[in-house]
Amino acid sequence: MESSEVFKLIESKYPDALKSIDLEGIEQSVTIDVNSIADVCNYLKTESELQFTSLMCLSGVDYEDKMEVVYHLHSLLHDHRVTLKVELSRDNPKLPSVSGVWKAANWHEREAYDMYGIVFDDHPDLRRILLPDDWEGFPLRKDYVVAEKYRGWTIRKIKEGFE
Amino acid sequence: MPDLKTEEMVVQMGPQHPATHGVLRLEITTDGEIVRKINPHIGYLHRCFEKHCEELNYHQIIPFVDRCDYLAAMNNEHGYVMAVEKLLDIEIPERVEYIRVIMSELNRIASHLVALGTYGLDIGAITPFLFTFRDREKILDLFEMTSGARLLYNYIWIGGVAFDLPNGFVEKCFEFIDYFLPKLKEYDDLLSYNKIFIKRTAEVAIIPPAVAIEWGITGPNLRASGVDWDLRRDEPYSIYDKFEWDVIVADGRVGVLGDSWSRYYVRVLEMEQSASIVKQALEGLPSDENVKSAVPKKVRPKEGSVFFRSENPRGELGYYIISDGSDIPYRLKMRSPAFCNLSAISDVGEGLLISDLVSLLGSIDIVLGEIDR
Amino acid sequence: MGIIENKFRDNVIITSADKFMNWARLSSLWPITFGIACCAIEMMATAASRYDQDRLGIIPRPSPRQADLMIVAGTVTFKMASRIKRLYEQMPEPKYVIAMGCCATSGGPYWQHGYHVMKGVDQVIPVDVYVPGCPPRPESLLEGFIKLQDKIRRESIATTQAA
Amino acid sequence: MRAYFIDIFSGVGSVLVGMRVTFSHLFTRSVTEQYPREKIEMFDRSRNRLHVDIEDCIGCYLCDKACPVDCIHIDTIKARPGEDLGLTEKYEKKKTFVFPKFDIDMAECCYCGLCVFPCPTECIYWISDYEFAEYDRSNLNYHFGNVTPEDARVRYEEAEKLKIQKDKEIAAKKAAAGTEIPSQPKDDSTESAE
Amino acid sequence: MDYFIQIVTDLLPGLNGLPQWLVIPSIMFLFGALIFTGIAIYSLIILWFERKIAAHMQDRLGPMEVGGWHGWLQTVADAVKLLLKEDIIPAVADRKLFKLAPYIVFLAAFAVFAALPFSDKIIGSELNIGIFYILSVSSVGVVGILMAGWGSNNKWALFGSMRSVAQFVSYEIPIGLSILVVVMSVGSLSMRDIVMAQDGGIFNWMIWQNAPFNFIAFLILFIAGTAETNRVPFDIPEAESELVAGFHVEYSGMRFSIFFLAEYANMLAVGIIASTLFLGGWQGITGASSAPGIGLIWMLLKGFLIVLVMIWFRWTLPRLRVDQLMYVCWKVLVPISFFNMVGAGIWIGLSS
Repeated sequence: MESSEVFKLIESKYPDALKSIDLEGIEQSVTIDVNSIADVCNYLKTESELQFTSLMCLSGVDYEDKMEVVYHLHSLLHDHRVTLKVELSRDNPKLPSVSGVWKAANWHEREAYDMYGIVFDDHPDLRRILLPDDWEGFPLRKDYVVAEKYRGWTIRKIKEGFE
Repeated sequence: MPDLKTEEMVVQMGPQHPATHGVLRLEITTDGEIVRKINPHIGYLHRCFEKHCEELNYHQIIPFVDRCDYLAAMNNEHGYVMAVEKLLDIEIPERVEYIRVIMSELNRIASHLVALGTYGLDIGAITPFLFTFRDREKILDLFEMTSGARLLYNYIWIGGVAFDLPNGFVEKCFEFIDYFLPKLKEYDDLLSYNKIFIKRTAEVAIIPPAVAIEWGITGPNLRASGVDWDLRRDEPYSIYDKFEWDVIVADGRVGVLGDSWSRYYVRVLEMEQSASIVKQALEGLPSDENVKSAVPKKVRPKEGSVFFRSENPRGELGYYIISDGSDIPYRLKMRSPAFCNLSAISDVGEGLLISDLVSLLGSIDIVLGEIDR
Repeated sequence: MGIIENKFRDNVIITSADKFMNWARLSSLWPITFGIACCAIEMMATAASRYDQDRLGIIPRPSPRQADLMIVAGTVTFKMASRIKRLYEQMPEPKYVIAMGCCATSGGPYWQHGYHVMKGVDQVIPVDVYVPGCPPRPESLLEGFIKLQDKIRRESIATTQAA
Repeated sequence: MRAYFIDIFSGVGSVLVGMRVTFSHLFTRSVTEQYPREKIEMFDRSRNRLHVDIEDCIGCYLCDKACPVDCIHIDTIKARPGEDLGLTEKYEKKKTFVFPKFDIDMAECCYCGLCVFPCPTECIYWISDYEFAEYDRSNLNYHFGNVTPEDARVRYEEAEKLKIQKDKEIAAKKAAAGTEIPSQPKDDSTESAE
Repeated sequence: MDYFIQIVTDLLPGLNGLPQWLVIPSIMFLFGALIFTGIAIYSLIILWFERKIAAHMQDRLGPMEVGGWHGWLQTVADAVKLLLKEDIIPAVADRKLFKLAPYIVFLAAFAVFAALPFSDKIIGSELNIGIFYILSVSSVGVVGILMAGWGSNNKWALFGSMRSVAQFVSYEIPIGLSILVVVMSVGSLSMRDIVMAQDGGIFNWMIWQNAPFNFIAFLILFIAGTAETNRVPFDIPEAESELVAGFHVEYSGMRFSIFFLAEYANMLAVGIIASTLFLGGWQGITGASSAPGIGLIWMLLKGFLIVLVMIWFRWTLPRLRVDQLMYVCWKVLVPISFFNMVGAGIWIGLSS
């Protein structure tokens, strides 16, 4: 069933949770309010005719003014897909974790935290997954400046004699 | 005699361990031989792929996409290139589609061969590893003949392919398929139906279908748990719907659905299916079309985002590309299949013996380049 | 390297002892099974039937204690660097290092934007032979072995190796 | 009880089947190519090492722009006004630059071949030499420049003098033209246009 | 042994003047040294042979470049290199245990050769309880491996040595039971008598005697022997892919080569025991031959053949898990060898 119908269903169930719907473009997506994302996802997963049982991808995105978390869901049973977005402030991005709904989200959220600093509350163990634990800064942010040294090794390679 | 003080021991199956298929550290708390808790540490091969995608233009990202899953570089390129083409929505010549399917399926066979060989090593049989790599060399020759490289090709471009097939490729490919199919029988004799191998892998580390879907496991591991889901058939991209082949779902021939043996054997049968796809594609290959006709000079997709998934030998490889109109992607997120397949190990691996944990790790066939990106 | 350090010019005892010991060392180089990334697959292909490094007497050994050659095959990241240092120190003394592939030689394709990539493994351990290529063909790795063997041939017990 | 015996017999049976396979392989020919003795000849497209015919290069920087890793470093000097550098052999294009520095750092190159395609005079191409392992990392950086360092220094000074001279003329013209400022002639300084 | 002493005293007449208490022990020492060099040379040859067979089984060439034709000097180079390596004893290791372990493991493998009859005259010591002595001495190896595992204070080594203790202890029983079958039909424990009983051509070899029972006993002895020497499919103590390198993970250089030597000495010992008990020891195909050298050659040939089958095992079969190892021993080998012994007993009772 088309994602627009899914959006209507979400709107009917959670009227205040829906912030905006974007239907044109290749990918139709709907923006969900921050603190009701967990219930919407739970609803999408457990609702009999929706059955979004598999979270395909959870990615963090950094725009100049806001931070965004994008959920791509897919139902194996009914074979339809939907894209949810959640907008967060840039300086302290926080949102409830969905690892309770899908276990696959556990590592994806840890990666989003590692790369963007997006904090997912009541996540089982939110710590860095890819970078070493004593790494400062969140690399994929647009305003990330690479540190000069890490434990004595120079990070940025100054091409001596080439320039 | 006071009862002996027994406590659990934390063992680091460290970044350098023959069974971890690369640089993965498993922090295992063991009670004797039985594994109580697993805490996987990844990131030892984090090569900042997504940061590179925000600095290089669409053409220049292809060599870096190869290096993510270095065992199935063609499939990675194919997925990435189709995602960008969906963003640009340009038309591709028929011959290019056929060449891409041939290359992807050959690379699937090569990647499964490595998976089988290293899995044999984990269980202790050394000879299958040498046999699978001997047969894989023949595929690498085919790849080097067309693209020039053995492992990381940069061959499938946005809108076309780098070179047309060299003359003599089609005959050599047929020759390879006729050479390869009887070899599968040899693997069966040597490893698949070997009693010790069956004892070591059947009914070991069983992943039920619900747990598989819950953890986002995809690809051969999901089909081995009995879920009949293959992107090439259920969400047909490229020209996979033109060929008849069947999706291999484990039938519990030996042991139970979802155990290590069925994960292993699904890959053996899948190689057969891939060989038949390559054969059908070679027969139907349209000729004399310029393969680089649709390659755009400057790739500047309009504003917007796309999420495209393709079937990688390890599972469902997704690309989420957000473009802001310039020739450099604003954000590229790669949903790597091995990342989700590995995340299930902390849940499935509990209660196993150490040798079974090694068998589980070998059967889910992880590649660290793709997990750490 | 011992009490007879730089005390002797080349006389017949030292040179023949050198020749014999160097011959023994170079004809049985045992690398650790220690692959990091794509170059590890080419290292396995060199061990496989078509190129067969066993012809030169090279058997991969799992434990660093029994190995005397470390092939750094793949991208060295900062999180991995301390592990490599420890592995290198665990190896018994006459030990050699081959930096296989551009990533181990100088950070390779990741030298510019790779914030987590070590720009060349020689910041961590001394390297004897650099094998370029991304990934290098099995023949290039075999040629790297031969170059290393030439280097061992020129060693002498009476003088410390040239740095 | 029956399963117990079937288990043993099928076990022994499969062990013997496996041993038959390996025994039969004792007599099949080995597929090894003994590298140092017999060197297999390369496919013509195989990408082993980059080489540049500097004589054909027209200094268009296209390969430098196409390289995803920026491992090609080119430094060009415009030819002296009167000097005629002749034509490139292949494509009869007028050569206008001299190269004090044309380095390809093979230790950073990712061997992807993106630089070979855009070259108009096809002067950068792959050669089938894969035996260039080194003891010292710096000589993995291949220099293809065709001008000796002193000659380069001489040409730099000339270019410098030329530039100062041109600036003086512009300043003089501007001073002469008084208030209205003529449009700045596009001085395509082709110093190291990175 | 007295034949050997007699040969030596003939060769060196000057020895008669020296007191007996000096001459005999020195000749015994000479015999021991001869056996030691024999084992060392044999294991160098068999190691090279194993790498060549493994290579050809895998369609590749094996050692070629070292030392001329087909790399025949390869294992010599390996041995010399191992001797030249730095000798690392981990700081946290228990030094005494760590240093002593390889020698105890080698001692166990080496002591077995004292009682093995190489030919009718060349025999270490004609014990009338030969086979009993061999069984008891070979189980000292377990202590060495346990010391190695515990001494190197490394988790993987600990796992490896725990597994090897379980394996050794449990596989002693099938070996013992299958040897009993032979001892019953021969009636004496001494190795010479066992070989003498198999005199006269290939059809009097013990393996064909009392129909199926001896053949099954031979198979069980062979399988349990592979388990004793930690060879695939029972090489769990040094399982490369699971426990990095099992109990000898912390050993480098000289000590590691002694472990290697002990493993190959053990393999040869199992080969010779199996051929003495079942394949007629130094008896040729057509019965015992008079010339002393021929017996020795026959004996080594049979031992070599059995070692070849063990090598063939290694490059075909995967590895068993620890609990399956125990299952195979206690649920399969022990009951079968027990009923086999009872059957053989009844058969001997009836036929005598």
